[in-house]
Amino acid sequence: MSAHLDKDETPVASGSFEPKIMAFVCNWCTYAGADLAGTSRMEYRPNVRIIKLPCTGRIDPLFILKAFENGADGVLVSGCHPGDCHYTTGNYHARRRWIGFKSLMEFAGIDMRRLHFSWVSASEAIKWVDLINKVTDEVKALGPFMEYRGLKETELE
Amino acid sequence: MPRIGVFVCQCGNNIAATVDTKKVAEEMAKIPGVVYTCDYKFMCSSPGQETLKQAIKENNLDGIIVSACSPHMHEKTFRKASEAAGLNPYQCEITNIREQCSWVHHDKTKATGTVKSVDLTRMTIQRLKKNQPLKKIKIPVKKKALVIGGGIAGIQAALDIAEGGREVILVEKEPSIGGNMARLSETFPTMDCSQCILTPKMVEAELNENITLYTYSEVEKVDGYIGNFTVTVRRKSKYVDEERCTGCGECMEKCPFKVESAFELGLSKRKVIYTPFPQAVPNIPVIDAPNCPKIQKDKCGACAIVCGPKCIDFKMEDRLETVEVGAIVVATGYQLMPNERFGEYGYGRIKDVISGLQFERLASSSGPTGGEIRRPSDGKVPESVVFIQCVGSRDEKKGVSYCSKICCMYTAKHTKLYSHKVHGGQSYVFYMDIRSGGKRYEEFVRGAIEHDGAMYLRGRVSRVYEKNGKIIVQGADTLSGSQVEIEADMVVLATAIVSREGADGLAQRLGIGYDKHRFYNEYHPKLKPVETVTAGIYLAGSCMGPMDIPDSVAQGSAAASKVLALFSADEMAREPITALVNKVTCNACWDCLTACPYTAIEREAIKDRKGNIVRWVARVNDGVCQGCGVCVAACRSKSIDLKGYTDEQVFAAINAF
Amino acid sequence: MKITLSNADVQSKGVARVERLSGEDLKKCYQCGNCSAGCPVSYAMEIPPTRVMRMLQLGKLDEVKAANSMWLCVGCLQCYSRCPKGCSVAAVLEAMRQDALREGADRVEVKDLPMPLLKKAPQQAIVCGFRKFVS
Amino acid sequence: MKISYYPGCTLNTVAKQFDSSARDSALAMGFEMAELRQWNCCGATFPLAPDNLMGLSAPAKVLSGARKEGDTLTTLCSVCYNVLKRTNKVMRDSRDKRGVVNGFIEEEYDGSLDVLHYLEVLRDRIGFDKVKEAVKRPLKGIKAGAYYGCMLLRPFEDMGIDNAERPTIFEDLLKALGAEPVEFPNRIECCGAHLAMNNDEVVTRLSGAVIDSATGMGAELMVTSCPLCQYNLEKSRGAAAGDEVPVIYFTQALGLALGQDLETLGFEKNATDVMPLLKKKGIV
Repeated sequence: MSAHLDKDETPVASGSFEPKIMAFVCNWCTYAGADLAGTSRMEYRPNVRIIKLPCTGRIDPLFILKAFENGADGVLVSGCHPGDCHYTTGNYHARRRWIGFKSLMEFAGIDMRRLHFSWVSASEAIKWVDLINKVTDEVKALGPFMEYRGLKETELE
Repeated sequence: MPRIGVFVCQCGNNIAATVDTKKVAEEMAKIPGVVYTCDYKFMCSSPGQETLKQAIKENNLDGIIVSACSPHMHEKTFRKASEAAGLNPYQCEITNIREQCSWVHHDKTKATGTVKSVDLTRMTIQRLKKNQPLKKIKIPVKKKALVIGGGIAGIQAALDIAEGGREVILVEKEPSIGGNMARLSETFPTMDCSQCILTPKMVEAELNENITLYTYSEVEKVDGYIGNFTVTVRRKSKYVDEERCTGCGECMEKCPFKVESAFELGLSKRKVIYTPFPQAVPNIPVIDAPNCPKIQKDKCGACAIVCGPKCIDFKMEDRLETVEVGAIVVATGYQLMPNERFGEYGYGRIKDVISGLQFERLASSSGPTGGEIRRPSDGKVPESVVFIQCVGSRDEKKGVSYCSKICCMYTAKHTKLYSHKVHGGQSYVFYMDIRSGGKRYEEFVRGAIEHDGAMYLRGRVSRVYEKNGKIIVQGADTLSGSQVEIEADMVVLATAIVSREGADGLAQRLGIGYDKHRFYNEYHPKLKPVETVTAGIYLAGSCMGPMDIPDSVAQGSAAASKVLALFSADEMAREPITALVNKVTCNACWDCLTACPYTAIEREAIKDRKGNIVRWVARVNDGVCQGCGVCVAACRSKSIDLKGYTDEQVFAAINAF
Repeated sequence: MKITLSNADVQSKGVARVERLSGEDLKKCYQCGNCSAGCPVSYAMEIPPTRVMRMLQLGKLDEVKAANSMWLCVGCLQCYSRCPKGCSVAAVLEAMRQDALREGADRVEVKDLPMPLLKKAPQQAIVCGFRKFVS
Repeated sequence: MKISYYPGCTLNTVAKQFDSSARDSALAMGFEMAELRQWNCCGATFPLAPDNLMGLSAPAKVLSGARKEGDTLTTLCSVCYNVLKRTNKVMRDSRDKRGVVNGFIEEEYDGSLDVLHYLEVLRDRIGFDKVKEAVKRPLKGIKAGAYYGCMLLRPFEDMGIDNAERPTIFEDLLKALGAEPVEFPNRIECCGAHLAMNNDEVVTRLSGAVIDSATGMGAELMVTSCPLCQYNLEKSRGAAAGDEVPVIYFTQALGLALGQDLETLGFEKNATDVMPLLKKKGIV
């Protein structure tokens, strides 16, 4: 369904691996922070694709697994700083869930260096830029994440 | 098969410089379900919007994507245009290829930008395929407000709402409105007499036909949501028929029993049938039941005998009254921290160690001494008075960590009042810092020092004790680096301001947040200072934290303006991004209920035809839900979804990654 | 009095050591003066308790060490008991005293102590005194 | 009832009367103070600097030994009480420090002992009302100033014997004994403590202020709970406004009221003579 524009090319074979990063961000803080990076004409690595949600509290751990299944080499979750949540406590729920989820991910064999959790406020464009660059470079160093991709294809077949 | 249109915006050169918009449009045309694509210089311009509307109509589109700037910028614009073309506005989605792509990836070959724009747009298309048409939520609004607390903040809020032409119920716990301000003598920095400026407002509140006073009453239960609250108020028995009482005062005159006056903070006594103070509004006495021999032991009854209109009823009972209102203003005010906690200052043991509020009563012309400063122990005029600031404030060990904000000012005022009333008397003030930020505040404090001769000592007092009829104050003056001992006739403690006893209980009934000091939380400390997280409930005054009169009044007016704005339309429209429960699969574990920051989740009983409850499920109250989606992720049985951000929509976007 | 302040003073390692030994965070002190107000020996101290805290905040450890304050503190804990920030000046002074004693700076010479005192005074005074004054 | 008892250094030497009057009074009140079989000095000062764990080893050793003999330990001297009670709290609450100190003393002590001052035993285990019933020779008409000093009360969160600013335990006992307690301002102020060693000026001033403060409120007798307070007050008495106020231990007052022999009470060992007062009041 999503076979477009060099998508099926095996990244390693091309020699210069460019990781794909999926970012789940909240609408109020991090999305606005990323917008600010744009309006300030900052530059960062192009590997990230953002999915906007109202709040990090909306993030279902399955989203992250699905992202890996669909070819993400790294996943980033970012929302408002603790205490600044637009919905008062949504990000606390996200954080609590995250702590439990992390050990499950480790159990599932996912290298925790592929998963990042951060707080980026609407004014922290620089932090957003640094974060994307850092995550991209780290995941790049780890190489492609292939284990879950097979899972998806067999499932589709 | 859906019929989707994709409009790629060049944004002049803003997008086109690094993204090949034509290529993006071409690539999108290949996706099944996409029946129309184009790229255009300025989609948000009038001709751009016309193009969009025309394309929707001509191609019979059932969903559109605009790949342009951030949705925070123009989502509303394009949704409105879609609606004008007959499309459900929630079938219009924005892909952000400017802030997230062209502006942050400066590759002039356009390769990077084009690939990313294609990816992002593709993800949005797949998401759009799962969209459902949504309708704005309309909520009817009852145009009547409830104000809890009849202090100056509550009175102001009630008056402003009433003057805006809306009905208000003002609930006050005590027999009279007026709050703590009614206790004050003069007010800083202008030295107006507090009663002189407050009493007219109290009377105005009583006479305004839009305001109904519920004095001696408390809020017991709050149900419902913005525009539609049902509030149960306990109207405590006054034992006096309010309708018939003329306020002649004969009963109070004849009552033979006296107890300590709470209003006068123990400085004088009042009758058992009483009004808290002479200017009380309403001017209707109440019987203090626990102390009344007639009610307790069926002895006396003098008041009933002398009452002309025969309005005393010893058998009267509390009534519960239910009122329906559209908005609530909470203005429950503050109280002082119990001074007994600071044993070193001798409060409660040494009679002439008093609180700042007690000093207000001594200085007030309607107070127990008629405005003469006399010490409680023997009525002597004190020749030297020591004022101790920060008693409990800024004291994280035995008191509270915060600054009580108003004490610097009222202590300066006290020294002024004292010097005006007692010639030759000397006041001493122990302070840590003087916080006099406010219009004409600093000048006021300097005036106390320079014109009225208050001796300010920078330091704290360690101990206060009695010796030979004098009060010995043992302190330090850190500026000279010495210990200081003062023989005083009276000591006044500027005690910390704390939240009202029971503030937490009321907050729980209202479903609003409070901090660890039980002060109520505003929605946003800067931008939404009088709102709470519960829509339709507003705050005013020192129930939020220590506040002086000007601030409390400003907040009362601010809360009132919020209420009036809410009441300006018959219905309130809200974004339809709310959660929805699948009643078939919900197994009533209530994880959603505990997770929800807004108490938007309710328990709903599923009944059979005979009306027996078969089982329980969760239900989302659209009037309260803010659409954060925390409940969705918390639900283990996957029985809740968030409209506009459904699992299906999100997964579709991920799958298109 | 004039003092010169440098980064080395404000970030003084010596003061950091006192903080470590005493377990007190000197930055917490906001100079309210309650310790000096209630201290029974403050009157005799060359640098009273409040000012001890301030001097240490400024990194002026040597000045405080040279003063008699730490030798006069009886450890009655009135300062701690009433400190709104929960600081113990007594602990800070004890830490400094310990430091001095570890360097061998005895405050009293045992041989100089008068005989009547040794005979009549309670042992606890002597034990306690040795621990506070002798390395 | 038997309660383990830690006398400490001074009670076996210059404060023997404190010890003997307490033991006899205990018997009269129906409990026995069983002196620990083996004990050492507590160090006479609780190390204020929290890193100084060496200072905890001596009191920890005492506690560890006492635990083997029972679950409660009582003391008379306020300083011993302060040191033992605070050390006990450290051993109970801080796992790290417990490990290090136990390593020093080669024991496995966990802080499970109840450390009580004799006053607490009377109040909480016996009851002041029982004490009142047992009084045979009420101290009628004596205005007595109870001097707490520092170590009995502070720091409040560790000691918890009574309100640190407004204690009443001492006055309550004196009331039970038939005396009229005089609450005076300086009852919780320091006497000068160990400065007795090298600074007479400070001690005289502080102790003098304590006596002045008490006699100013009409006290005819001072009652103490610590040999060092006792020493300092007695020594400084002359400096205070020429007063002849006698100073006694609270257990002497207790024993007197319980009707014990004057010899056991050891008034002659005190530096101040209480007898004229007792005679004047018709108590002996």
